[in-house]
Amino acid sequence: MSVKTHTNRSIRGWIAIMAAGGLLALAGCGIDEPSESGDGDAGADSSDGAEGEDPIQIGISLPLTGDFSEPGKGVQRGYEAWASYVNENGGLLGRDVELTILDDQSNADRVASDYEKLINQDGVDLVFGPFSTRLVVPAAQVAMDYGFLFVEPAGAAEEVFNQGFTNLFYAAPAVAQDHYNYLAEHIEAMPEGERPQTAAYAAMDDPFAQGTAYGLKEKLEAMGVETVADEVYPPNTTDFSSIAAKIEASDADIIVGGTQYQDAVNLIIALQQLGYQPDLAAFSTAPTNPEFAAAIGDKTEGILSPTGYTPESTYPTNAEFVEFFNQEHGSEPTEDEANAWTTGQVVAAAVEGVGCADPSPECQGQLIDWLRNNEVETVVGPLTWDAEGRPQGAHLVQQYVDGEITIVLPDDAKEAEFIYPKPEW
Amino acid sequence: MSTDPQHEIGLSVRDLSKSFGGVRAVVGASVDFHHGRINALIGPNGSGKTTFFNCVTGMIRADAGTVSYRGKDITGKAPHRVAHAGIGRSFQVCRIFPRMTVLDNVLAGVRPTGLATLMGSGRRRSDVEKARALLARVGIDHLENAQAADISYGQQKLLELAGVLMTDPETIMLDEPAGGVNPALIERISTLIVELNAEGRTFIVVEHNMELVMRLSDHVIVFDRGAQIAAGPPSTVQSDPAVLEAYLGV
Amino acid sequence: MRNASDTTSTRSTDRGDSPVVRVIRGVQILAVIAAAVGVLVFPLTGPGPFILSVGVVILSYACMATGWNFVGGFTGYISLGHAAFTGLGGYAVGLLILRADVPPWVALVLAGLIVAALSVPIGFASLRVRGASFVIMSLALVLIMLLVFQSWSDVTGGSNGLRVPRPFGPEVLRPEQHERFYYLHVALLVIMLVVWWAIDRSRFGAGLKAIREDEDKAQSLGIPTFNYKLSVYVISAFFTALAGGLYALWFGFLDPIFQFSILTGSYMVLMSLLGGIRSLLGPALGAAIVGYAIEFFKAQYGDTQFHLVALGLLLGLVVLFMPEGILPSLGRLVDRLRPSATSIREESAEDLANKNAAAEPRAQDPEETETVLVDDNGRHL
Amino acid sequence: MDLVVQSLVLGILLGGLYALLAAGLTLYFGVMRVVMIAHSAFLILAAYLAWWFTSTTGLDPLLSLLFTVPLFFVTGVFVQRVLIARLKPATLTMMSVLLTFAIALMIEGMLGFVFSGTQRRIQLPYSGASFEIFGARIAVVKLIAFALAAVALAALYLVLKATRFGQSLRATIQNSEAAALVGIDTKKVAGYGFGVGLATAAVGGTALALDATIYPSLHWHWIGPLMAIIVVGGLGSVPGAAAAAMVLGVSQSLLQIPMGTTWAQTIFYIVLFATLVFRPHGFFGGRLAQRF
Repeated sequence: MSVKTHTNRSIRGWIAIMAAGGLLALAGCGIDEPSESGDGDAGADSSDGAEGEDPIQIGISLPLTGDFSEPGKGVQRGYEAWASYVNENGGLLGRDVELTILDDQSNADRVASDYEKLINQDGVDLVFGPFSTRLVVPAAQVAMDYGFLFVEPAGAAEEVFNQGFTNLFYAAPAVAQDHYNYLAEHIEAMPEGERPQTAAYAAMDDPFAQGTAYGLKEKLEAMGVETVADEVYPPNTTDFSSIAAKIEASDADIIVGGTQYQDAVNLIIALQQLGYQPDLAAFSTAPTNPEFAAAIGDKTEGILSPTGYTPESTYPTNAEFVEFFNQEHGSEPTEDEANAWTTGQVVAAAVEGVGCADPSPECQGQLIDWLRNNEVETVVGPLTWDAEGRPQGAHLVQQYVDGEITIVLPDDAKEAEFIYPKPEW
Repeated sequence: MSTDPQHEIGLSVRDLSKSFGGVRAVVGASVDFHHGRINALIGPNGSGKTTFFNCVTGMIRADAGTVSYRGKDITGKAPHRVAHAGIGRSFQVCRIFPRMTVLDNVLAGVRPTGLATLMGSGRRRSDVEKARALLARVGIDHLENAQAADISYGQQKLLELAGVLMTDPETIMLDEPAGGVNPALIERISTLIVELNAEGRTFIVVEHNMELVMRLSDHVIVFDRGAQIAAGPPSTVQSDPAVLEAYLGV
Repeated sequence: MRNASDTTSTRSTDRGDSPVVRVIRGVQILAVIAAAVGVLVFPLTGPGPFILSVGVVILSYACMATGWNFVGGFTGYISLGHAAFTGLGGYAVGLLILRADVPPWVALVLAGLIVAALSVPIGFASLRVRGASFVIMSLALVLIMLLVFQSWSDVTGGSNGLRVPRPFGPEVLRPEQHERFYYLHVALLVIMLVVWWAIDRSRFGAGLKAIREDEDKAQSLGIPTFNYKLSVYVISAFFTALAGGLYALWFGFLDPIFQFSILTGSYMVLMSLLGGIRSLLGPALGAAIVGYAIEFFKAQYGDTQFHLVALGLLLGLVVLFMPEGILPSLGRLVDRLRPSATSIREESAEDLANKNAAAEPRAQDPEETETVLVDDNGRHL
Repeated sequence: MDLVVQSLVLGILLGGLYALLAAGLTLYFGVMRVVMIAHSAFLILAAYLAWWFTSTTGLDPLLSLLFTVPLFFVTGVFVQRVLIARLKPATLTMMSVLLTFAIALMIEGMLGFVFSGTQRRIQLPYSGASFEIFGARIAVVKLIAFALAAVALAALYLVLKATRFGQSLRATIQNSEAAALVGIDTKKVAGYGFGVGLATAAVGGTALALDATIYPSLHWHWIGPLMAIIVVGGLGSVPGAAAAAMVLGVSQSLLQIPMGTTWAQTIFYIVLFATLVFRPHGFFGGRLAQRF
């Protein structure tokens, strides 16, 4: 009878759901778990105060899964390397540092909730920033509401700085639109006849990626380089053939890509497929990736990229960083890792300068004030900030020369001569 | 085409056509149904009766042709407009609201008269009383709180009829009222049809049970290949050579 | 009141309350009262700003799911794209405040109305089709909104996002803000529940439920199904937009990829289905469970993609084994305990046997019956 | 002018892949009235398997078809027989959407779990190679992908038209009750139909992997256009879906010239809405589309 099957079904259903529910109930207090360890409210060194001092708790949320997970993991490696370096070298204010890293799943709602949790539930003493512009703004809001200093390694777009955040500092040499400053100066200095006449731009619809390409576009247009193609594509684009076709058809002298990683690879391959040969090809981020050369079939010669960091740089602390990172990971640090390390250095400098590391508004306020007024020596060079947190430096420009990515601009830092026009790919 | 002159025409269909892809289900059918009588629509399997039904009641949009009811054009009107015009219908495979109670099934046929009644209670006392009376009439009032899905198929057929009656239709179109039910229930349904007809309701019945058709109906329309091939009183139609040919394929 | 089309009240009055029934009803009422008191008192128990913010998120889920359930529950049209309405609501609030200087609370109500107006043509297009096509339309709606809001950056801020100003002054600190928004969400939820309840018991609701059960049949009974569907769709869009707008005011930042996310829309479906789409409190209960589960899965499997697998698994289990949801399934379990309920069916079977000699198998294959009867015809003629 | 020809060619190449994938979706819908949201998730799964195959063995990704196609066929039969068949017929369409949606989430999650969120791309020695024809440049990988899709579509067509199984399948699609009456085991046929549909995802995934980056959440990117295609094509009509795929693929490609990438994508949804408003049964659909 049908009645019977109905009830049977519903009983079976209940068993299935109960089983799933059991999973939940099993470790029922999953959410609040960390609260036990970080009970100490308002950052007072409460629990085992007798011998020595508690480690300094630093809270971080990073996109370890989801769309931003790749760079997110790089930033994680940088943070962790910095923490173990500090702990091996006597700690901060004589205290060890301890990182609490949460995964925000590349989701803005989660990143805000994570900082909410780190500050209130886990009672961290300091916070470091997350990755990606899209996540920095909501995170910075939470930090500001609780009066926390917010130094971040990855929010380079202009939009981060014009939101009125008073607690935010970007721990890298330059904001996105200034990444190509040296290149723009170099092109401007070219003799009239050699200068490129037309330019094509392709940028991912992402504040950072667009920022880099349009920063250069503005400067090139000002010096009379005509824009003949300007393509913006959504972050999930995988088929670049049509964009490449438009760029190829425009026959622009130079191509500037506001890219992250895979989009640059795809775009370059699509351009190669169409036989487009520009005199100059500049892409943000991607070319510095160690896998880049293989990904585009080793036809890298002459490709340009701005970078905020190079392992070869001669800034005082850099040699130590590269050596330490090499020991830990067996490879040289990349820009993401260096920016994370820089974030650590910046906050550490403020903490040492002020002499406090606790969540009280007084201490955090002092830290913020200290950074406003001081220069910090980092692996990406000495950093200072304007009132909105923009760093006041510039990015180096690298180029693939003889199959190696080397610094070609500015002149006083260059390791090889700038190649123009670029060889065929 | 023989029409009984002493009877007023209720539902009148002219040149109705409908095809699905390449299949022509109804081909220029022109049919008149007598008002106040029990009309039967018969025909071999696949002769387009159900499609004809669906076109008339607006469930399917016809390709061509006109439908009028008591002088009013209802061609291409949406099913609820056809219902408002006074035509209620049942379905070939009986359709009820399975996860509602028997009583709620009948109450679903109550027509709100304005915004106030629209947001008013779905169980107004007078409606509930009327619904219970209808359930009693078809003989399933003892089941009013059962889920419709849980009652037997025969009971569902009765419930469907009660639901249609709740809308107070002048004309009731039944698609195989005796299909898939046992002889005792067929008996009950045919008694109900006769009683309701006596109260002034017109019936248009698609039915395969010839014994029932001949016993029940006043006027029989025979369909074949999507059009009417004969019409008239049961006795006349029964001996029509065209009908025999259509059914027996001779 | 728990189960939309259950007729608990008449059943009991007609049959006389058995003690079991009375106990069950008492437990039900107590449970609802306890839950309501629990929700209201929760912020006063000093949960701390983080747990309170989780509370706001869960209430926001409850609002969205309940808003979704105006369409899903009454008409059975499963929309995977209601995130379009939360997103539109959020953006409408943000843009009204930023670009037109409308006071925040006025902007919220206006946003609801604007989205409701927008939902008329959207509903007009998507409600013309049923079943699968409707679901496809709803998915397409989110995707198209994502594209539009991402590309139309002059107005929407595009991928840079849009910061929504605080409705409260700077003197209202973040924890207090959480508390205020907690109660605002409670208020919105209560309003939605009252409206849902009012529709549920009305003739309008009866018509909608008839549509859910069998749309053709409902229409043949004279119910103007399209108008009914469109009306409730607009109501649903209105409330869903209010939920999205309120969340935007709290959260303060809008980004197209998070606002117009297919995942958000599917969470609404999961919550409602889990709790029971035919129940008043089902979606809210589902939101509480799923909201908790999301936090739990993240805490447990945070840095892997496993939380997606868990969500998928949960949804799959619910669809396969409990498509009616928790509350109706509970209701069925209760029915089994209730002696009077079983007796209805036994009685009916007996009755039928007495009156009609024998009951035949239900729901036969239409084609089969027809074919069999053709032979009969031949013989009869 | 050059650009138009170029875009036209690119559009046709893209349309081929769309057509193959839409054919698979149409099969599911035909045999079971199921809208398979997980189709594109399986597509990405197949692409990952091709990538994984190539990066571990160093062999050409096309060889991965030898095991992905049978694997997907069996999986398809399994999904239909064990999962979809459990759903109640009354709510099958809606619930199957949710069920396959859940499957899609699980696949995405598992891909992220196993292969991480890193974007992957197969590195082929000939990935940048191309040749010129009629003033348009055609990339070798794109042509291979198109050929793969075309061969698979042709094979599918032959199976449907010329084999006994194809006959039963078409009969089931036309009218499953009638098919059952003439002695076709419709349950079995539905299972196999699902298997064949999923096998198209295996072929499509491999074709996709040749010339695109893949990452776990990529399937969302494909769902929208594919859904638009099958609605416009009239749910249930394989040639209709293929034709709609071609038309939309080419229009998308051509519209990118004046409108840019993002706005060109909206073409799918605009056409989808327009179709539903003005022609709810699609442009190529037969009677199948009637009820939906």
